[in-house]
Amino acid sequence: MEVFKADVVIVGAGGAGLRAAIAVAESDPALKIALVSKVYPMRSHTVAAEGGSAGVVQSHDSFEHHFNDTVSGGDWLCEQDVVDYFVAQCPEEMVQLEHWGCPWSRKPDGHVNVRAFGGMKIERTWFAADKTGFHMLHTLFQTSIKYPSIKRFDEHFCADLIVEDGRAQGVAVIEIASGEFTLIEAGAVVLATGGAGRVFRENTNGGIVTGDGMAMAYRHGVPLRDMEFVQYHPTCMPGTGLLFTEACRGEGGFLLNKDGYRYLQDYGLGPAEPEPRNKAMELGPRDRLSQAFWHEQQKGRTIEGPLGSVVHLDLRHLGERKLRERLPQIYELADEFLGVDPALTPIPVRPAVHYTMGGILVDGRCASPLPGLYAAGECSSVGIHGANRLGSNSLAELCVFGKVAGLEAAAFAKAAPRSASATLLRQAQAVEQKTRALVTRSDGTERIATLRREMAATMESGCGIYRLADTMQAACDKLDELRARFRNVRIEDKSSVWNTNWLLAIELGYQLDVAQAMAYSALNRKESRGAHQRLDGFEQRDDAHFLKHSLAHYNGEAQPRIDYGPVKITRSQPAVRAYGAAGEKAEKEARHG
Amino acid sequence: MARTITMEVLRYRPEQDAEPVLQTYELPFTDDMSVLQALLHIKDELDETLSFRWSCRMAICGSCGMMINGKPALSCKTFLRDLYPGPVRVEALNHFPIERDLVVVMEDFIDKLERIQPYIIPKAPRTLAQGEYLQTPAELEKYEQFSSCINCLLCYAACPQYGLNPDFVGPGALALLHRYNADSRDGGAAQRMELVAAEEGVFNCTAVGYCSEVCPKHVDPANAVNQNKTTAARDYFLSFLMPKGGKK
Amino acid sequence: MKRSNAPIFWGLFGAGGMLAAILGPALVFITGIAVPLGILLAPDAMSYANMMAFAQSWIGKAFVLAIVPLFLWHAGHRIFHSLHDVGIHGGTGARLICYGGALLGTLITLWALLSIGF
Amino acid sequence: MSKRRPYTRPMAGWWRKNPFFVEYMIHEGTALFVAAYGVVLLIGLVCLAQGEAAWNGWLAAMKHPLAVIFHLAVLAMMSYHSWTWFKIMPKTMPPVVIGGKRLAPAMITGGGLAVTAVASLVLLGLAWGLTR
Ligand SMILES: Cc1cc2nc3c(=O)[nH]c(=O)nc-3n(C[C@H](O)[C@H](O)[C@H](O)COP(=O)(O)OP(=O)(O)OC[C@H]3O[C@@H](n4cnc5c(N)ncnc54)[C@H](O)[C@@H]3O)c2cc1C
Ligand code: SF4
Ligand code: F3S
Ligand code: FES
Repeated sequence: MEVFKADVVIVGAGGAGLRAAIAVAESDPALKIALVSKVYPMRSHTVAAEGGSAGVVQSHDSFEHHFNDTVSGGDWLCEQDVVDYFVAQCPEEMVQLEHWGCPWSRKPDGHVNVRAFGGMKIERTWFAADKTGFHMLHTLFQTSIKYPSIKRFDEHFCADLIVEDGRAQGVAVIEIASGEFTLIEAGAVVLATGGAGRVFRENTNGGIVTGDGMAMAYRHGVPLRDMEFVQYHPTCMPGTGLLFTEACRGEGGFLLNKDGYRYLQDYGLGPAEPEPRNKAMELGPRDRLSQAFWHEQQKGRTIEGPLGSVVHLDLRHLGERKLRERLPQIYELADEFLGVDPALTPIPVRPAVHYTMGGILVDGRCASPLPGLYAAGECSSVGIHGANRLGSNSLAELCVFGKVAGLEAAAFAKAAPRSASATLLRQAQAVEQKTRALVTRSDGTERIATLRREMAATMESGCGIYRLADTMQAACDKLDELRARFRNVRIEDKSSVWNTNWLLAIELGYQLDVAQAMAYSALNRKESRGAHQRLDGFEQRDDAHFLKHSLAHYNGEAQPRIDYGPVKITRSQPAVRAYGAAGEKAEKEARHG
Repeated sequence: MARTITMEVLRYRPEQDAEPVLQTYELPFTDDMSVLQALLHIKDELDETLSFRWSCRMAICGSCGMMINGKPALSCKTFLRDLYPGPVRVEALNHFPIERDLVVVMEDFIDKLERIQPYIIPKAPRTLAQGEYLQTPAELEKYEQFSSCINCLLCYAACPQYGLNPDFVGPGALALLHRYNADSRDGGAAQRMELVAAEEGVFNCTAVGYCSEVCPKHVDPANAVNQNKTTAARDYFLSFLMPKGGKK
Repeated sequence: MKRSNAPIFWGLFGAGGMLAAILGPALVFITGIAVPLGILLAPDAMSYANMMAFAQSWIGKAFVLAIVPLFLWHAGHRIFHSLHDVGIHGGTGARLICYGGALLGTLITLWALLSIGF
Repeated sequence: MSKRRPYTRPMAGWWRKNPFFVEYMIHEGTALFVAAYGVVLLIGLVCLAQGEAAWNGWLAAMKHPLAVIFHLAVLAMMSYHSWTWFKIMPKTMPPVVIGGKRLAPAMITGGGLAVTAVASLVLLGLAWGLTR
């Protein structure tokens, strides 16, 4: 087995991983960085983000506003001290990206432009047309090329962490092109492997978003926090789940039911006005909008299509010119994938799974409870999203906490003692053996595609927009069964070169573990909060019992153990989450009272 | 009755095939199916051993480029309805060595990307405290189109000059090089000129133009390459007028 | 990295291509069709006297010097690349024929224009 | 030991496999006609330098039916060269911005063809006027 000795190894080269790598490289050029990614960095799913990234810039805006929007948006399940740090760092990180070349959209005077986004009181979403994630990712990737100390392992699949002497000390990776293993030794490991949306059926995520890092950390005893909170995005393409960005609504798009009625006004988000108003109607938060869809569907007011019920995203009144300028990619998506010209016809949309709020438990400095292991980005739970993430906070998170994770890992790596290489190698060889056994065994009978399909259908029915104890229980039982069946999986492809059959099997193993953590965390949260909404007697938020983070602990072949951790409240006490006119009223009262 | 469509996929498994061979699959056809979805169907239901790259499904990650009926295209935004009744032939991207099945070796491109210095070399350095550089929408427009390259390599598969001479830096990387040169914040054009004007640089291009024809993101790489011929030529002749350090 | 000397040839190619694109068709029509067939233009339009007068004038000399060599350079460069395109990477041989031919043509043009006198 | 064994496909006959490339080869092929025409003019020039008899010989040769047919072919290819030259032009030049708007490719191609048309008329007019 080949061995590469690094100071810091970063798994994942999406926005978070790249930002971390650059932070390490800038902090000390002598540190050797290994940057591992199962796809070429620019293929990472950050590339798909459309709408924008948050950062306070306008003079009538403030960190306090951004803080309040984030904490209330997260239904008070946020670590408020971490949110404070986050909102204060966002603008600087956005400017940093600007200096690195990110083509932010501009105002006529040359300053960066910002747009409105769901749940945000004031426009503070930086954007690069409707390809913000794409531009951020390419900017970060291309900038990372400047640093010779970053050694990339592109198309290398991380099979496991190497934990020795109670510390994360490296990773074992598979070179996809050859199927050969490499041990990367390091003083610290950063996980930046992204979300896990693919455990659901209809989702906005790329094929690679399979929760690998979450599962790896989890299997090594690091709890997964708040996994029951999975965000549905209200405006996705039926069937494929592809996303129509929230910016469609930020620019003034309407959501209409089958009667052409802006139904959101019936769900506490009104009044309906022709111009977009922040935190009202179509610019309400995603959980509320997805829930409203569900209710409309129950009332039979959605439009029935071949790929499920839909409502209409109406952009016609914006006109072709504005659409082409502000939402060019959306225009093309609708046109090419659906054959719908959004300037002439409303786009059929429905909610789909979009984002995993929970993730690897880390503190405000991105350190997990396992010494030497750090996490950043969607795979982590640093505590800023709570029970529901606000759009555009995630891209900003990648930069703010990618940097923190990199710096902290670098500092840790410098100080940490290293175990003997031979010990680490022995571990890596054990990983290799175990991973290869998936392929070499000949007695498996379970098909990967079948297991995956059953898992996704289970998650959709058990952990959807609204949840019930019995369907959640059924989902938990089914996932137990699927995990058992997975141990009997069959891999047809026995070759070494680019064996995606093998990699898909490993990913499925990761996904099943993550799905199980989600389902059990959901079942145990007996209240409704943010993206976790129940209809079985627990319709209300229950701060007395559940103003706390859930923690899922890995338990081998058995079910995960769920317990709870405290939520850091500094100055914002839980209150009613109100939007639209009601929200404004509540805010006024709070200010005067 | 459910309709079906035939796909002919170029297979190459280095551990068992001496050279690529076509394999035929018959699968159910629906109106909304992309070529990528068809391949995923094959992989899930018919043949687990077929390998190909994909991820985003929405024409932005650049993974899924392949030859579809002889033309370079993104499989996730090529729809079977436009190719019905088929058969549809799918092959690995031209001009790159095939690693396996539809997967090509793309290290050469990555290597070129690294050589074009694809990052801002500041004209006037600025600290974070000074805030953002000012850039008007008109200045943004000068390079924006070239910055939307998704590195899908379709243009390389389209460019015969790259096929004939793999040393040629090629359309995609040169478009990105031009993207930085054309950015009002950047002052690195002179530094990048060495590669533009080198033997592996822009003059390999004979203005075939097919690169821009197939580009799924309207980058127009042919334009970037050819604009730089003019710049390189100017620089070349100026270097005679001002022999030492004449580069400006 | 070795600097390419292509700008010289590419420049000549471009200039010749532009001239051929703008003036080529009309020239071919005049010299190859209209005058020989006596349509549109006087049959003696290209009489010895006329042409000598033209070739002895500065303007005429400049015109000829632009057209003939640049057409040859344009064509030579294109043909050189086309040979490469169809898989004949003649290297020095192809270079000699294509660019050597154009150079020879240029020299002959100069010689002819000089010997025609002023 | 790595089992990688990348396979490189041959390029032979590439230009026959795609209509776009066939067209490319044809427009590149116009160079043969430009070259031939350049040589015809060159020979004429040499004849002119050699005196009246040689020149008249050249003129006579130009009247030969085969010469005329050949020139018709050259005219066709030369015109095709013009068309393709201007068709590619938008791809080869820096964007032209007029009044804050980028000039459309069709305008550039059209502009080139218009220049050609005007130049052709001027050339014909001069030839007509000067030899009257
Ligand atoms: C369609 C869409 C639109 C969005 N729009 C917005 C928006 O407008 N604003 C906003 O703030 N957020 C948005 N988001 C959310 C945001 O884009 C993501 O949360 C964020 O990009 C995740 O970045 P990341 O760096 O954590 O992970 P990713 O970008 O997903 O990167 C993960 C990396 O980990 C690597 N990796 C994973 N597993 C392994 C393994 N086993 N071995 C090796 N490498 C591995 C991958 O190769 C990849 O490089 C959007 C998300 C989606 C899906
Ligand atoms: S220039 Fe276009 S075709 Fe070429 S890699 Fe970029 S996006 Fe793809
Ligand atoms: S196809 Fe190739 S030859 Fe030039 S115009 Fe495009 S790079
Ligand atoms: S799958 Fe991402 S571009 Fe096609």
